[in-house]
Amino acid sequence: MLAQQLLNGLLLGATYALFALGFTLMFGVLRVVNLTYGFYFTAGAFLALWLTQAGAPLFLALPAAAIASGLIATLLDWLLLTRLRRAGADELASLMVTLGAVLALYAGMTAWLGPDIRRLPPGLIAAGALEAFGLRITLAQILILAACALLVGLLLWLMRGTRLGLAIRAMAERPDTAALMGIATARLAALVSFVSGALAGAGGVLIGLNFNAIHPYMGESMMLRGFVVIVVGGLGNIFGALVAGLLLGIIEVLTAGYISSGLKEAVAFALLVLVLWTRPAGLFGTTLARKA
Amino acid sequence: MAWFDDLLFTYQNLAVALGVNGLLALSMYVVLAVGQLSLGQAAFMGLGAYSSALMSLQLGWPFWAVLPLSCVVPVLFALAVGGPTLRLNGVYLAIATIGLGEVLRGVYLNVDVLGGAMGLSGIPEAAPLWLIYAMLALAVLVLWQVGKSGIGRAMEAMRLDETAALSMGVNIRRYRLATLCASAVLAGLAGALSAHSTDFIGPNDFGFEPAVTILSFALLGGIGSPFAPVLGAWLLTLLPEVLRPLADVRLVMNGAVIVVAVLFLPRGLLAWRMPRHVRPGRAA
Amino acid sequence: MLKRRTLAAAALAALLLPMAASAADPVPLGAVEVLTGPTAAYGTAAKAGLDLALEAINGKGVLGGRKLSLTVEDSAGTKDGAINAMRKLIGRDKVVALIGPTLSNEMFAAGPVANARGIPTIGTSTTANGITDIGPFIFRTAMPEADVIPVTMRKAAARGAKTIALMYANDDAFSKSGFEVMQKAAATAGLQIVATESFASKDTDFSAQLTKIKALKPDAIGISALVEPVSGVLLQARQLGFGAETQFVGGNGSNSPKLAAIAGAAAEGMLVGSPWFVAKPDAANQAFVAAFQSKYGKAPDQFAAQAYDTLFILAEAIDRAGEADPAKIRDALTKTEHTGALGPFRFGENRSPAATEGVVVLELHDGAFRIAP
Amino acid sequence: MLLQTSALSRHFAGLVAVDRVDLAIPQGGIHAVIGPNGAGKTTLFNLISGLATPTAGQISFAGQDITLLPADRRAQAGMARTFQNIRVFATMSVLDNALTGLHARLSASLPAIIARLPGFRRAERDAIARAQAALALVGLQDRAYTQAGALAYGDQRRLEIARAMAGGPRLLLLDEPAAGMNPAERAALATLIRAIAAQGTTVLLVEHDMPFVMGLSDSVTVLNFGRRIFAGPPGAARQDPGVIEAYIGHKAAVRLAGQAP
Repeated sequence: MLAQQLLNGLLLGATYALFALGFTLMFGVLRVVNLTYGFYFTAGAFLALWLTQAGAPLFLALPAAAIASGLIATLLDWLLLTRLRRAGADELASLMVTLGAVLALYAGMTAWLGPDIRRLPPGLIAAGALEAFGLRITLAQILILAACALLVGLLLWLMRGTRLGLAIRAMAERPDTAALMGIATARLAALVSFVSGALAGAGGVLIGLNFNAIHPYMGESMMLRGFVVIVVGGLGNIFGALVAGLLLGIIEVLTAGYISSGLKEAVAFALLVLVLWTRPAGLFGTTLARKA
Repeated sequence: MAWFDDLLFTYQNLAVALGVNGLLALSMYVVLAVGQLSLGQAAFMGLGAYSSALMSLQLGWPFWAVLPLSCVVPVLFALAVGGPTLRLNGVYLAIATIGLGEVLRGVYLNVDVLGGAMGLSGIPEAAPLWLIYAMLALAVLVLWQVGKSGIGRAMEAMRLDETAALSMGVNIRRYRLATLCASAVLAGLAGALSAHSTDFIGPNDFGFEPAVTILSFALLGGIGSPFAPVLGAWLLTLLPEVLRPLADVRLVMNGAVIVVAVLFLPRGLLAWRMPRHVRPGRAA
Repeated sequence: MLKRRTLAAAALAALLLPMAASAADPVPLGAVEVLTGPTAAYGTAAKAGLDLALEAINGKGVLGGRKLSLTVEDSAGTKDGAINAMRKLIGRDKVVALIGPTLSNEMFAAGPVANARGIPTIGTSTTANGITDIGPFIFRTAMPEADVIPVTMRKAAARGAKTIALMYANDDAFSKSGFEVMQKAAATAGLQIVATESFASKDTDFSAQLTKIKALKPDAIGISALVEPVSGVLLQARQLGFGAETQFVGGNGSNSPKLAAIAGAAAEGMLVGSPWFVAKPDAANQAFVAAFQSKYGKAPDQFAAQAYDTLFILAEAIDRAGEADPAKIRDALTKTEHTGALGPFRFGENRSPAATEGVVVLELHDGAFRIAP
Repeated sequence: MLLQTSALSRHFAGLVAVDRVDLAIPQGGIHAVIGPNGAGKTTLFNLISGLATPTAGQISFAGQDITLLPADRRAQAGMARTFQNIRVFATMSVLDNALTGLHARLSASLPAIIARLPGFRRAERDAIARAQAALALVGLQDRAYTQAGALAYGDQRRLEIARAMAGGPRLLLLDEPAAGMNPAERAALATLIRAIAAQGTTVLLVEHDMPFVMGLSDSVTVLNFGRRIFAGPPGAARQDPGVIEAYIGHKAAVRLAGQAP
């Protein structure tokens, strides 16, 4: 049973990590607590839903939904945050704008589409499960694990192995200096928004596929865990988000499995607080505080 | 004057909510005023609400005794967790305080005497409206007086530049802990007053979403003076009621109003900053 | 200046003063439902049922031709929202009776307001224990889980189940209360409870709890929660390899067409107790289902059916009371008998449904509920 | 000695920013720490004012060991400082800025503040008078109600000095006070610093501009790569071969690297 529980934890953790990848990128690089992030997750799931209902196969619907979510993210970032960024407003103002926006977006979506839960067309992905050594895993779950690994690898390569990644990291470290060095920060911000939004959209499709429930507030319900993952993993740290996501998933599952399912959240959050008490910048974060 | 009674009846809960949310906004304001993004206000409120409800329901104590004690419990909690928590900054502090709130929510859900998911009901409606507003007025007055003193200057200095404030002799850690305790008092008070005017409290009244709502009160209003967060709280409390005729798009408009307000007034609706001293030769 | 002030005063008065009720005025009724936010699905279903009933009733009117005017206010699923909506309906719209609120949590918060004001209030979907204990003006047409679940549990036992594991959402009053009922009912029906697991309403992952339960190999699993998490549990149970040999048993939350819509084949074979089901063959129900289908283009669910009947019950009580007076309507409600989509109905001693013989045990079969064989 | 450090060191991951520095500043006068960029001057200042903790060594101030004292307590003990990169409280008024400099001297109780008791009023009146005197010292008395962030660059620097002076410190630490100033402003600043010293406050300043320091200071300490390479009167520093090499060598190295100094 322990092996199956660890696998359960790994799968749950992979969904957390998948959700958090774009979030940590957006947060770490653009330095904005962008609460609209959860909406791109919802948007991706709905776009894939419509595409597959129109007959598109999953391997087309997934990237299309991701790209469209990325475009929505870029557009919203431009609409909501360029003005504040230019005015040099503090991060609390952007937090507030995105909070208002996300309230309006979810409510608008519910008013337009109704609050009902929808599901992707049956047969989109083989329903069977692999069984080996007494462990069971479904195709959707394998897809999530694979996508998670692939996206983490891709992002790490992008950030560490390309000139673009260098520019992004420069901007994350010192936005003003990066601008002086001739990096077009506005265009870079748009690009980071796009990548984050696309990651959120892809996450929405895959997680929607796994839990088979697509509804306007699905992104909202991931936000709290998303916060925990990106903070424990260290803001902007892709690898940290992966590890923190997996850890959170495994801790939740093991608490539910071996202590008490009613305490699963309390235990997970108590551990979060303990991590921050002992490592104030998360497990993999370096403190950004600079003095005099 | 039947119509007046009806008016009171119709808006009684709204009137309570305006007062309580005003106190909550001030509870957020005192920590934001020293530059701390501490989001434990909903948790403090929950502690005040639950402890006061238990004192009323289980021990049968009178409300005048319950009210001050309900502020003590959140303060004790603040003192217990403050040390390690207040070393954190920015979003790390925010998420740690949210985490503590979720731990408390887990306690409410799992401890039988706290009612679990059923919450606590039948709490006596012992908090009169005038008391709520008297408390709010008192809180604004105290924060105004303190704001225009050396303490207010030190708080503002901390918010603007902690290093410089430290070099002026401001004991940052003491101020952080003291403001957290002040925040706990105000939120605990709000919790007790709210519990004793709505009959019922449940664990989900004090989770992540209320925490974000309380933050938005202060951010929308601004933090230049204690009037600003109260204004923000009042606007955000009234807005959904004013927009009621819009039916299913009212929450859309609610969000849109916030976006527009912040885009054009990024420093809050009331951006005016109070002076930090009493002008000589003038009355207080 | 003076003139303008007088005008303003007049406008204010018009807004606030109850107009002298004349015989031709419609009878003001109010309903508080969740119409926005994450739980809006329940409230919108109830509102659809109410609107349908309103059209039918206003065809001939009450009290000799007066129409009903029904104001439906949104509670947004929040405690404060429900209280504000209820106070607005009572204080400003001067309603003589109320329907709702949708959720048990909301009723616990808002019910005392109406009760203290002496406005009869009928919950149509509030199944938690203790709802009518709020006070003498609080009624419900929702069949409390305490009446429904024992029937379902007996059915499960009759099908040969000996052991059962229970799962419930521990952060919501309705689910928690349903779970407590399940605990008792399972024991009464002779089922041995081998495990008790909880989760949060918004959870999407239940694998840890299910893996634990699977190792214990219970004959049945009882789930008390709203339909979204129940569907999630079922879907994940199938992923983890639970087959047809495990009998799933649901509470009132599972009694929704959405169960099949979300969980699909994973929900096959689930047992649900219900005071109503869509294919109930009697004429009153068939007429309701047909009317609903033609107005909204989809099949009604239980929440719509209960709301639909409730407005009829209220209309009959108003007729019986003889005038649109809250206290008289309250007394009339206790005596009203009505046969509608739910079958024959009257309130019992504690203002909850009197009879439980209407309860049927349904089984999800080929994507639709049928009477469990 | 008013301020004394012995074998004071500060290491950052692999880098020794301050290396066993001994410093002895007597009561009174103007004293300077100079050295090329990156010599560890600002780190030394942070160690003295308590913003950084030493890896090894001791600091004593007015005969008291303050090595482990936090920065706010050092301020209360009579140490005040300014910053290399200006740190006025931009959205507060000029007067409120100066008043924060008096923080350590005010100790009204909360009830006295809330009830506006006479003791509190007297203390505040007194504080405002002192703050205004400090503003007058730097020539900002007419700008008391201006927002500090709206002041010109040079005025902000002077406001920082006024804020530091408001509390009447025994030791004033100035971190590159002349940075970014034109010759006329420098001359005015030198006059101001002399006036402060004449009032009895000991001044310790960090500069990398040699000429400015040479005409002003009673003693200089020269740092290079975190080490003290000279301590003595300014005249002697100019002749010291080690100092010359540090400066020339540094400039040569900079020129070779093709960067502006």
